[in-house]
Amino acid sequence: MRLAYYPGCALHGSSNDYEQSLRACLGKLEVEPQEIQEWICCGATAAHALNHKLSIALPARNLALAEQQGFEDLLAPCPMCSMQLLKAAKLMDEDAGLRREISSVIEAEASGRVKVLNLIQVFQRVGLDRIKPVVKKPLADLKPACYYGCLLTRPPDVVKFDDPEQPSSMEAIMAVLGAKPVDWNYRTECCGAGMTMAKEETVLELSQRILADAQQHGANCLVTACPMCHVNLDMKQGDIERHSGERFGLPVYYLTDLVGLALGISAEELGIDRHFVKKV
Amino acid sequence: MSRIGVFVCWCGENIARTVDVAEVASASAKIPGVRCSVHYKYMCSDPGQAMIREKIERERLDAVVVASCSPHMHLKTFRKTVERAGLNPYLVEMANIREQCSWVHHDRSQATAKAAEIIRMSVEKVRQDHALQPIRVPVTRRAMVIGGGVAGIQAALDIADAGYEVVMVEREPSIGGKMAGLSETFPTLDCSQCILTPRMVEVGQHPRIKLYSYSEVEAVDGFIGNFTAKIRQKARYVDISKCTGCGECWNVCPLKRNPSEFDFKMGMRPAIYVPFPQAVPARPVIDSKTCAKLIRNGCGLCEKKCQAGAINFKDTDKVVEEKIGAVVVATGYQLYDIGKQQTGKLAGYGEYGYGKYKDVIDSLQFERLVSASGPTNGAIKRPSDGKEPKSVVFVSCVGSRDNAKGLSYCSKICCMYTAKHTMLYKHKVHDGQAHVFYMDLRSGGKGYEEFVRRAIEQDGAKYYRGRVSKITQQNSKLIVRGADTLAGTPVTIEADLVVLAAAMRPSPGVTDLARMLNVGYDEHGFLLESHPKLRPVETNAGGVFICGACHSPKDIPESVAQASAAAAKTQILFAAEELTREPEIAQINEQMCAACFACYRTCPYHAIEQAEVHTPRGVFVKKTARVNPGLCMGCGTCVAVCPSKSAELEGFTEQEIYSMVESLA
Amino acid sequence: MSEANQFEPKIIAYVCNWCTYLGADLAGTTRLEYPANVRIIRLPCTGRIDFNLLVKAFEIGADTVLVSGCHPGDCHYTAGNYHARRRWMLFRELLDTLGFDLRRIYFTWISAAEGRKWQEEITRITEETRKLGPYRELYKKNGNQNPSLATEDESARSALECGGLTPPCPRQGMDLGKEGGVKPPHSKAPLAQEQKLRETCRKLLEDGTVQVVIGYGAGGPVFIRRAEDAGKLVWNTNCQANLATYLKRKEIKRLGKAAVVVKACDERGLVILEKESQIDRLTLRVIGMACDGMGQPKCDACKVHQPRFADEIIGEAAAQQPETPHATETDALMQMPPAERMSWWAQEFERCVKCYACRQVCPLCYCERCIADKNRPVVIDTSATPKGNFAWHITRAFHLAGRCVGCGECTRACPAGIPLGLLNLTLARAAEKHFGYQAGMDPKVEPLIGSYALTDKEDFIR
Amino acid sequence: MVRCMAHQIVDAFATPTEITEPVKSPAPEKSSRTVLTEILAPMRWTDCYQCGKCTAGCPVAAAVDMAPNQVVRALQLGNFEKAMASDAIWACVSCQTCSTRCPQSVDCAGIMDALREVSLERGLASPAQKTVVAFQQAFLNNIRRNGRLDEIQLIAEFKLRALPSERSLRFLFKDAGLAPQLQIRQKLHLRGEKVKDRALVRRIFERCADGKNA
Repeated sequence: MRLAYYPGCALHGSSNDYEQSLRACLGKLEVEPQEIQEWICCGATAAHALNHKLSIALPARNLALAEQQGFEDLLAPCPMCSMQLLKAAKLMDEDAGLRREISSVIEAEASGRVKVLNLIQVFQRVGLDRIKPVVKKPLADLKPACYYGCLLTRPPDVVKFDDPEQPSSMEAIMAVLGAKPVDWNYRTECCGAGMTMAKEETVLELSQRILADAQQHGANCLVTACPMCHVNLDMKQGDIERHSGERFGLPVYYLTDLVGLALGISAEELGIDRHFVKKV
Repeated sequence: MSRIGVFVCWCGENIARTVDVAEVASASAKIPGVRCSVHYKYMCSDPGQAMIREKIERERLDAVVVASCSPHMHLKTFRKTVERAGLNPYLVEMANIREQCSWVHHDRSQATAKAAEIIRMSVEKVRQDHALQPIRVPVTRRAMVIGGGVAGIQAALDIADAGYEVVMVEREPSIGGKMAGLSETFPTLDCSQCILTPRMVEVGQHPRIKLYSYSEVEAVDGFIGNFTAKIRQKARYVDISKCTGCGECWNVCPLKRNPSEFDFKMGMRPAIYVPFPQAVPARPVIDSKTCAKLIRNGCGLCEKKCQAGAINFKDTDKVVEEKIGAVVVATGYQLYDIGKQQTGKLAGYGEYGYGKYKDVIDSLQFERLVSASGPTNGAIKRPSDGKEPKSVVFVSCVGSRDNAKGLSYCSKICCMYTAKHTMLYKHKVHDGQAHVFYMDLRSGGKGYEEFVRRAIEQDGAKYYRGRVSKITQQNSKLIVRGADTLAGTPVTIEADLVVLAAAMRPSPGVTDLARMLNVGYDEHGFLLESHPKLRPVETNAGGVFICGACHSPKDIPESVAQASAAAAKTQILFAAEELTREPEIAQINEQMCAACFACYRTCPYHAIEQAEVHTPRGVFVKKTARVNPGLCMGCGTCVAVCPSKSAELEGFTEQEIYSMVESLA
Repeated sequence: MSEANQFEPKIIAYVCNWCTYLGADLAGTTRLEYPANVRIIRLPCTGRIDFNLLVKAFEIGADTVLVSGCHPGDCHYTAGNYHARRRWMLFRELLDTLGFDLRRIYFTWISAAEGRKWQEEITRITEETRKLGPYRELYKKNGNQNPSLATEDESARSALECGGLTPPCPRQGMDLGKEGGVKPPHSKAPLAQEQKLRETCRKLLEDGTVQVVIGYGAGGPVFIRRAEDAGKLVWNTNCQANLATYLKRKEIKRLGKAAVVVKACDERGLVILEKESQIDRLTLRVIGMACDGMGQPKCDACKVHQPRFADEIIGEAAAQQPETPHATETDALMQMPPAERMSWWAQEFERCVKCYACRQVCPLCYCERCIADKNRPVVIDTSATPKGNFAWHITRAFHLAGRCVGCGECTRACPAGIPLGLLNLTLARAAEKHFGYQAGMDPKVEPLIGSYALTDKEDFIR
Repeated sequence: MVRCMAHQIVDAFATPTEITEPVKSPAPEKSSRTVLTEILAPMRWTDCYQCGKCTAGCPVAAAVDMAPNQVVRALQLGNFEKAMASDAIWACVSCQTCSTRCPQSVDCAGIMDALREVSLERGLASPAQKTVVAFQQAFLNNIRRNGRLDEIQLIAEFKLRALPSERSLRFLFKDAGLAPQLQIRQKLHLRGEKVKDRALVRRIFERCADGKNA
């Protein structure tokens, strides 16, 4: 499957372990994500918080690039990025005038031909029925709490993916891998996302709730498809434990980690050893 | 008409002050064909009317123009007058020289001139008038009531007690509808079944009520006073004429664990069952989807056990025909299905976990939970573990007043029954706490506001003004995250049980029925009355009346009141052997009709049918439009759209109107 | 009544019995004075109003006409006013094109409670009419003598000329053959088309599927009844006539089951005829011929080239959408001031001899007895005077509102060469503008007249 | 529906001090009200009937000065300045829960964005929120400079911008402790990535800044 790849800043920054895992895992499934040349940041929370137009222009630029470089599908593993891309595409589809205006801003046109996919959609594209047979090491002892975060399913009219209230697509993948996903409540609650730096205590509180709920519902790890969530839940887990006085020790995996493991890729290849919380 | 009489009225000073009646009268006398033209102080007075009659007889007048007030005032009066003088009442025209002349103009000369012209117009019209006979339509004095809920029951009994036959059609195996399942009713807290079941028995035993339970209306054709209804009796597999309702069969049935429709899945029932003990008819029905005999020819115990030999596994649907003269629609409501995606934008409420968490139930399920005849015999036990809930959260407006994934309207009764629920709960669980999330408290109605206050002040229900955003489960608790907009803060409540007051929607299939009956319905599927103020239970289909929640969300008192109203309307229709209608209706000149059926498409009353002309020997000649005098209301829209003017409207014929216009040349 | 030196307008009001008439009564009971110029004609409902009545009113010398009924939603008969509203939206466009002075026609809603509104409206209307003066321009010829003519109208005129709207020569368009020489219509492989056509018809006649084939012959329409005659059928740029029109003829009906040869444009007519239960598609065989146009002026406004509903479709049309000069013509016409527009039409109609060829040739004019031949009452003045001509052409055009499929036969058939098609086109454009409706395009949509929408706009209310 | 914003922001980027001390905008030709109402139009804030579902679902509502529904209410009452000066709009984590569940389809999250944008432009941003503001701006600035995010630079600039409001050395070195941890995991890139055509990126920012299209 030929696929444009928009890593976004996170995967080329402190979350490069996500990229490592992603490449290893998808490679095994003959999916070759090709990085868009000259891609720029999507603007993330900052842009849509401070400058609406910019929050359309930046993603639009990347869509245009993907189009110029002849891609039909674009994988944006970071939900924030994919949401921003989708939002820009949607707004421009609804308003031709806006498309013209933005085109002149970004000195290129995004006709809206490129289809933006999140990580889960890529796996669905590959087909769970095609993944099932190649599972080498079923994750029988794994009871993951599938954590979607806010932006994978929200806003529904933009991302148009799964059920925003009771999503199930990640569980479906887990089931294929032989893991036993737990039924829990905080699938789509927010971890504090972009506030990691700016409002640390918010992040600590929100993330603590998530870890607590996961633990209460018998999860022995979390799985996510979002670099920010991973940072907040994995890197910050120590702080969270210190802050709340609870002990969690829940390893937090990227979706690709678990798929990778099941397909028989080593933890090292996937960069799992680079996570903060280790498997107990 | 060559012997027209013109009668100019002074109306005391009212007309005479500004209109020179004498001059007007003499002017009118000069109009060709006017035989006599007189003026008098009060034409509507007895001497005035006597004068008209006397002139008609002496001058052998063949048409009359009364120049006085508005026809809306006195046309009927003068029609009677001339009728008594032996003249056809439709040969009278009124020239409105009061409301539309003398009262609105001061300049005497102008008013007089105008009056003269108005009279000339009327003379020209009356010249073209036809003698008309009132239309008589035979009436089958027999009503069909669709739906056996409280509204249907009330309507049926009222009509039957008035002495007319009633055919009642109920979709479920028993009548009683939603009310039969309710626990106690606001604002009096009297037991629902105690007041309803006697009425149900009455229906069952009434000599003039023919009950088709477990049946559905399949087709209705005909028109006011003369309908024919096809009714499908669904296969019941029990011959109710033989069955004694002893209960041996359902006791012996091995398949006892099927979710009970009547208990809204809160309880179980066998494969052969009566929905509830006081059912009418108290005869069982076999659920063909679960019965082992019917699925794979196994079991059959009930058949062996039944002394009466009433079990008949070979039973099939039967379609019967009934002739009726009027239809009362009382098909009631269903609840918004909170769990799942429904038609259109009704997306369901995933965030509330209804259907996911056992202890999140809807209001009707709670009714069964507190009902003495319910699956728990009135003990409040939560579905998951049968424990007594110590903290219950009630959420109103679930699906109501929600433009995003619900319905725009207010379901009207939720505020009241939620208050009721908190009371019933408190009365049974004294140490329990009821919490209510509401948006507004709508308690208009006799004793309603007091009732809600009682729930709060005496039974200590905690009310929070705000919606609930998410319900989750932790251990065995339900975590309800709502808002208290009065305090301006989010609220989180640990509940043992959550009751969602789901929106009221019209019953499934009601729109199909509406199309069958030519009754209109709104975007939500609620049936349309023909006038929101003045004709609240009539519909635009003559002889079809509506009552209860099929019209809009309603509580019991309203439904019953409306049902009686519908019954009264039905009785008015039945009071006469045949119904007489104003003859000022449309006709089609069938020779000239080109059968384009523009009129057929336009008629708001479906009064025009596509017919065929045959020779006396029955040879097909041509297609034609034909007016059903029973349905036509005389709006004349058909005339306007008829290219060849083969459609005519009596009382407002082309000839009459053109003559009037031309008289103004 | 206008003996006073001041002009006293004559105002005729067609009002509904349940709202506006009662509103006027209320004005009386509350003694609200207003000018005495209005004459009220009471009708049961605005839905009853046939807009010929407006024309009639002007004929008998009304200076202003008012139509008023219940507010939308209040109709005593639930929908009459909606139907009236929709018809009026179309009719006013027609009057506008014909150059009627729309300032003299008022359409409004007045409820039984709005006595005061009635008073205000009548006062206002009377005042405004006084300002406008008497309406005598009606049907006056050669408008250049019309004082209201300013110089800038000359430009309009010239625009009109380029629009090709100079009174066309009689029988224009009838004999394209001579002008261009008979050419096969420029669709792919026309001769093959003709062959295929003949074979198809031969088969149909042989196996007795039909008794007669209505098609084009060298010298005009032919009615083939024997298989061996199928060779007489032709397919070339002379095949302009819309043969659907013969389906309404009794003598043709008598010939038994028929097959008819249609172009995509004619086919639209069949859609209408079926909706109006004039043909039975089960018995009728339809042979659709793809065509890329038969030439000017008939086909220049045509949008359909490939038959869609025919039983047999022969050939394939190139998918190109030609420009529509008609449009520019109408636009040029609309640039004139109304009075002059009317004079222009008067000039055109002057040549009308009431031969009713337009009626005869129109596939959608099939009444058993045409309203024009009805004499009680005389809705349309039968004389060939301006009055009679306008009355007839207004009626004809409006009876085709939302039905005319623009086959242009009327224009083609008119021996006086009156561009009747323009009137139909106006209505067709109005239908599309206001209701996005195109006659005969989609069998599924409700006919325009006889249906209504709550969303129909009523910007005509002043 | 596109919103463009006034010059102040970009100037702000140039010199940190200017925004940490709220910019007093020279008497705006358009009152913040008109600008706002234009920007807010598509968010349907007038439709809000104060059911509070936004507040109920908001992860941070408990901790802020104004609940989401109160912010919207303030707008409805014409109290725009109050809304713009609130901490709530900066506490918002943009999780979209409110917008997703609103029964009146009010785009609450969108409103928060709009309020942030304009409050900054008008210099009304709550002083208590300078840290957040600083971070967001540092973030954008960083992108503006490199086209992509350079985390080290970001942290550095953010700390510098925010220091005046935080006023503590602890804050300055809070996250420093993480550095070695990150280092071990090769998650620390001392030299961040840059796109080649950084001029273009700057042009995009300029155009979005003053709304004029080249």
